[in-house]
Amino acid sequence: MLGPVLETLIGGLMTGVLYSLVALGFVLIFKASGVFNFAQGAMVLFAALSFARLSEAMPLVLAFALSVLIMIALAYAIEFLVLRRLVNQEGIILFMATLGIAYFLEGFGQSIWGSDIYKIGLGLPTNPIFILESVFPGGLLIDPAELIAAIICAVMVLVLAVFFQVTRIGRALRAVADDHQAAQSVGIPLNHIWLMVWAVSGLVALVAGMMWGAKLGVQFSLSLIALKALPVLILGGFTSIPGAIVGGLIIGAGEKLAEVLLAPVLIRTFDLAGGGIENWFAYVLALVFLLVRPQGLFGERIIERV
Amino acid sequence: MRAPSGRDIAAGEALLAVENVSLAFGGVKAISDVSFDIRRGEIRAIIGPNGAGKTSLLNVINGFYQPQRGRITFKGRPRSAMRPYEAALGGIARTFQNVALFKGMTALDNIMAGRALKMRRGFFWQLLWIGPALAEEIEQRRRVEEIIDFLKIQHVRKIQVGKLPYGLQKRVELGRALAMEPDLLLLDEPMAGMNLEEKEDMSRFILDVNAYYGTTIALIEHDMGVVMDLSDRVLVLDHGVKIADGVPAEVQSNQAVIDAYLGLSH
Amino acid sequence: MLYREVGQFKTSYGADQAIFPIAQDRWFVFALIAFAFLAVPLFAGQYLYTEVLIPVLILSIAAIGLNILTGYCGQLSLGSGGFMAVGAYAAYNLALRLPQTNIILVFLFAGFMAMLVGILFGLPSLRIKGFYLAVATLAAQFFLEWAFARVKWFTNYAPSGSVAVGRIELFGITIDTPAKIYIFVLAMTVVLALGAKNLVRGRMGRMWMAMRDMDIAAEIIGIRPLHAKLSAFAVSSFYIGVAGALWGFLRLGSWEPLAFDVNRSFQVLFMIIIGGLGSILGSFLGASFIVLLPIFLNQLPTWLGIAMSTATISHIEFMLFGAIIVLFLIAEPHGLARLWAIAKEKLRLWPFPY
Amino acid sequence: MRDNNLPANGGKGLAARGTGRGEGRIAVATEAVCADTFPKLLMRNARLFAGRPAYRHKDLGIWQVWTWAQVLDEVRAFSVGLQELGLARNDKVAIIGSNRPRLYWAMCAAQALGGVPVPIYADSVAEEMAYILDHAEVTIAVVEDQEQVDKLLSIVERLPRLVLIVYDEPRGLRDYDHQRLKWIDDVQKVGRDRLSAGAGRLQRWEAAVAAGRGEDLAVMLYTSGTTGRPKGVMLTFDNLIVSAINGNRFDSLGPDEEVVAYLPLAWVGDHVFSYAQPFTAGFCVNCPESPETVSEDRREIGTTYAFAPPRIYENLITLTMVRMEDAGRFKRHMFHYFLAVARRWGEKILNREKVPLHARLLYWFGERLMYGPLKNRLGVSRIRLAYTAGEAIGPEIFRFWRALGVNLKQLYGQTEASVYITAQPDGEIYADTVGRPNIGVDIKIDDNGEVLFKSPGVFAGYYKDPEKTAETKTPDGWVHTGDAGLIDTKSGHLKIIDRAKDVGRLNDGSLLAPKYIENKLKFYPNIREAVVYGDKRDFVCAMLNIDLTAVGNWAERNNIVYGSYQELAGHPQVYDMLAEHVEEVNRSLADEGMAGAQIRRFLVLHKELDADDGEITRTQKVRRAFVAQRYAPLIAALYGGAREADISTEVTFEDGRKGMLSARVKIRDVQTMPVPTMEKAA
Repeated sequence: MLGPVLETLIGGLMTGVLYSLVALGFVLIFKASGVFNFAQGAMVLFAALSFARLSEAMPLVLAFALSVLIMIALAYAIEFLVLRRLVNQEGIILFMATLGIAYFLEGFGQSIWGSDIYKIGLGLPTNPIFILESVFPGGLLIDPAELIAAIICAVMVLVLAVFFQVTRIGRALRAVADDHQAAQSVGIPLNHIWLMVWAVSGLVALVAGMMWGAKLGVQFSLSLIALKALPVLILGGFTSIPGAIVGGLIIGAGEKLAEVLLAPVLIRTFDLAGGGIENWFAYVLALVFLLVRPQGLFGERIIERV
Repeated sequence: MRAPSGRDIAAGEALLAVENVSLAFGGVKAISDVSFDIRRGEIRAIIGPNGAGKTSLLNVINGFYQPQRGRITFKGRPRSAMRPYEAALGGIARTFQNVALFKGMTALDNIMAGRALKMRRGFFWQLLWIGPALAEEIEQRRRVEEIIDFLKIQHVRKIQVGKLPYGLQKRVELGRALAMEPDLLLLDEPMAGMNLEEKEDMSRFILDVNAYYGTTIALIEHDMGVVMDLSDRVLVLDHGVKIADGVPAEVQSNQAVIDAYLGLSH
Repeated sequence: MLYREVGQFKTSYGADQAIFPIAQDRWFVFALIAFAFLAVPLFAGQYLYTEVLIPVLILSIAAIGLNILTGYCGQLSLGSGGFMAVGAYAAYNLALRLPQTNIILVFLFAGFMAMLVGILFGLPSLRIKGFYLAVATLAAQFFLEWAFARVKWFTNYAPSGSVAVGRIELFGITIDTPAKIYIFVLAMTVVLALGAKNLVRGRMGRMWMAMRDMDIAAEIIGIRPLHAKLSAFAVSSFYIGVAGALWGFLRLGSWEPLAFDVNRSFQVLFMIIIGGLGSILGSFLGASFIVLLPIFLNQLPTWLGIAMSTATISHIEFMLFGAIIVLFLIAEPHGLARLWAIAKEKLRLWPFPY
Repeated sequence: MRDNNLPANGGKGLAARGTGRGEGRIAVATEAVCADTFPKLLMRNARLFAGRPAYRHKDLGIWQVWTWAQVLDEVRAFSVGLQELGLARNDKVAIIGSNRPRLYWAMCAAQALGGVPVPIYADSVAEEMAYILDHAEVTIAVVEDQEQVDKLLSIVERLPRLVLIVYDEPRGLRDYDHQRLKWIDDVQKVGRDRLSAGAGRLQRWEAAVAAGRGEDLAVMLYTSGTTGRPKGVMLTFDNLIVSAINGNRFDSLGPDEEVVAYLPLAWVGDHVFSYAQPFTAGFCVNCPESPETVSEDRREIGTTYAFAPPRIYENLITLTMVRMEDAGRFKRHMFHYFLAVARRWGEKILNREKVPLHARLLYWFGERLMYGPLKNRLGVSRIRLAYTAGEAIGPEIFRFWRALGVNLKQLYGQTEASVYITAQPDGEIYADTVGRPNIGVDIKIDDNGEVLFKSPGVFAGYYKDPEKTAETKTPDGWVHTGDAGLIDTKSGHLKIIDRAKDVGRLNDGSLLAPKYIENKLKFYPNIREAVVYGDKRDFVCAMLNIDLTAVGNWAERNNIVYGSYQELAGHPQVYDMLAEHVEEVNRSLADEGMAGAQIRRFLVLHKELDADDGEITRTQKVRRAFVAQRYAPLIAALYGGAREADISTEVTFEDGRKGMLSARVKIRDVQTMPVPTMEKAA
């Protein structure tokens, strides 16, 4: 019993790393501009589509480089066409704007890149690895592609964390996150910062998209899967990079475990036509969590001033 | 400027008594061991330099902040922790330093909203807009119109408050507070950012509210001239500590107050 | 310039607080309703009924519901699809298990059940705001979608997972032709819209708007957040639930949970963004816009003589929706209703500019 | 349709004679004569028009309505209450405040007991009030609110006769000493209690009403005049009621009219149009919510019969023009195009003249697209009849309104005549005449050009001033108007040129009618006020006031920055603009054969002429001599040829404080048209 559970746990954690990566994109943007970017999922889809189609025609490296350029251009377009024109609007308006952006990107991505299911071949090893064969009979199965993806993601997360802690831009970004006006008054150009974070989160989306795409194929549902980052954020707190990472792992592991452990119980109790509780488990977990600790695991407590 | 009838405030009963109240945020002390009372029918000014804890004190009185220590007695009953709407229910109304109106609504609707407490008719009557609900709307509208008349804001009644000049917004906010028919009205810098003429108008309104509706008023104000003209008694805070309390003339000549205002204290 | 208001004076508060205090507006609305009931059936064909009028009306009800919650009370919700599903399945089950129930009661029951679920999922709104609440309602959406797909009782153990409704009858008249459905839906819409208008212009509406505009100040004047927010969730979900039942019964006839997926939630949200947050009229305008745009897009290539695949059209639709949403939020965050109001104000002020 | 050439030989007999239009109206007229006082008219109206609205007051957000029957009830209670509190026959009752139903009722309540209402301008300062209250021997004052009560209390020591102050608006007065202060509600309560105590009280009151006679004194109206202390013009019931009935007949006014009462109660115009005429004709008086909302309220009600001094019509045009300047290009073009159409054809159509079909069509479109909506915005679309009076109106302004299809007519009247002297009958409208004698009025022109009249409305005399009375009223009943006029040979209408004493001659003998020139200047929206001098001088000079709204708007569009009225008034570009206006006026004077009276030099005053400083009257007439004296240094400079001059004047602020205002005012020379030698010789 413990073996399969552990296996599920490991698989879940690996998926969780991907969630973390998408959530990281959210956090970056939220920290820097207070925008809750609902389009992050669509960006993942768009990036993955770009990369998948480009890689059909050119070497992977070139495809990657081009995709990076595309994501930067996209960030620029969003900043220039949308965000700049919505400065000083309420958060909820900005949120709905990103919803619009999400729709646009989904339509746009599919019209230029096509709407079939595309494969991304990163040339990762496919032979399953078995570990801890001494402890469990038959050992634990680990998909090496997932493992590599998880490692890439983990590296990415680390790089970003360091980037924001150490570099000048990172510091500027944190200043902006603390206080827009103050940051502006000490000469930090807001527009550049925003462009910057949108570009970075575009890159994050690209990496996430490549990993997901390699695993599941690139298709429309990718943007929905990316929505899973929302409960991750709630768990981790909207402004915390470590929160995004830990939250992603908890959600990833939690929903896989729930599917394995909870679903059969539910099916038996309520006479269900199958499990599939992964679809909502993360959200409901986040919801319950919200009621207990609204600011998330690592979020800052908001004191309301009167 | 006070009405000549001369109620004897000094002998009045205390409407609200604050005893040894302390409030801190994290480690920062906002109010330390402050005691004072507000007597029924008086205009009570609370003054002090910036950061003296005046607004925090109002927030404690109307339930925004729960003091860590101390006791508050309102209308003779000691009060435990409560939410602001419970304070409203008990008869405490409030205006804010920065106008806190409902920007998307008209002046009329803002003041009507102030009568939420007085309206009881059930959901289904409202759905149908007939019978008791309609009668209630009309009755409350009449009361609100009296307030509009009182504050002379007839000409802006159906304008969205966001579009009104600042002085008028403050007046609408006062109207909304009045609509609650409070026993105790807390005004947080009702004249901040006003020109001389608007200040005079507002002073007149405050005196009229006190005289006409008999409302007890506690107000925070920076303009010493206004404070001296309006108030029956003045409470002076500095860094969360009470440094003086008394009739305007006393307070004005109090050395600690003079020092605090000149920045010499501590 | 159409408005000539000289001589329209009010001698009672009742008249002053009427829904349409200006006589010209009143006549226009009466004329429009009369036209919808009497004139439309004279010329409308099946396509107009089933593809345009009926969807617009039903989705208007849903949009009114969401507008009450989001537009009036300021609580963002992405769970409309789920609440519509609650309405649809509640109605299905009541009609299935108590076949003699009057169809009006069935729809009211649908609304009522949605209301209960709405209140349940509205509880988090007491502690959280804004996007946090959006995620909470998204939880409702995914959970409900899942529940109707998996819990067999809801679908009466239908092996395909899809449900179908039988004959719908009201006072002995079978509502089967598009024209009858249209009249029925129209009547429901008029009644519900009137009710919503009454609510939002009265005490409840002011309470909701106060909560939306400044929750702290609302509390100061004695409005209980619990009361204000949950009542908004309740009323909103009721409307959305009724809309869901109508959608299932009178638009689809048979459906799967997919009919009420998250895209339905977005669709309704887009309606109120484009139509106008905090406006009953906007709910209608938004619903019309969202229903008509795809129809228009589908026809456009034919008119222009361009061959275009349906997939392409659907992608263009996505892009257009997205672009229009952003455009509206930038140019006119209050949507079509505000444009309408501005036009009306201009007509009232004509020839003066202010 | 109607006989416009009624014999002008006045008297009650004529007023009672029907003219053959509807029986109902004759009945009303006849009965009105039986009811020869306002209280009697009220009782008649309460019978005849019981359920019809008599008064509306926008109060607490809606129009509160009283029917004639209700008004009788209110007035009766008020009246009995006043009697209980000591009002006796011939007591004078001051009425001070804005247009509120209860202040009108106070007049009637006093009249019912033989008391005489004395309305006083509500914006008078305490000093002015003290004089009138003392002179009129007022015993009771009915006032609007705390503001007026405070004013009265500040002077009450000097007024031993004033025993009671009654107020309408209780706000702020609760804590006042109520020994001789009463709220109207309380007075009425006293009245109601007495009335319900026994039927005898009602009969006694009705007997008191019945005891009133037409020849009794009805009201005393103090006219501010252009010089000296105000004089109390005594008008009898006969004066007012017969004049009002004749006026009603002249313009076929019936019980369906709607008027908005917004002019000062103390002005005879308001007294006749918002009191005497509604009482005689039975129509409804609408009182606005506050001074700021008058135009809004006017639009809501939709006045059918209006009466206003030219300034009001002028302001509405200025407002229209200023707003249209801000409109989009298309709309602006459309406006100007249709305005041109209206100017060309509108008056002709209104006068029922023959006009070509295409003009009718264009005008029809204009009505749909422009005039109709415009009139709707200005609240005048239901106007059947509008009078301008009190002063001459600029011909352009007059034509503008008529071109839009508003039946604006001119009227010439005086307090001493109970308003009506002459008026323009429908279909005989000219911009430069004031019409024919009203029903019952005779006029003649004196040798020195002064207009004299005789009518049923001729006042009884100036209160306590037989000397002045004799000066004004000849033994055979003719009254000097003090205005110079002539009968226009073409139309047979009276034409007023100026105040008789103001008409002067330049040193070269050219005739100078200053007001005529001033009105020409004031037609320009940029010019708010103008004062012209030249009598016994070598040439004509003008002092102007700019209109802050119009010029301010212009300045904004032209990026001209200014900090104050004074700065804007002295701006060189403003001077340039005004110089153009003055030259245009000169050109038109030359065209009209008054080339000798062209303006050679002008200046723009550094402050607005103000009633508080005594420079204009409360009815907005310029006190020319006073202004000349006050600004003597400027006039000296104008005639002395200086380029600029210093002036320092005392001003009164709104709260009554006084201060000094000094400025250096520039003077501009203007081009004049050559004076034809022929003209000079003549």
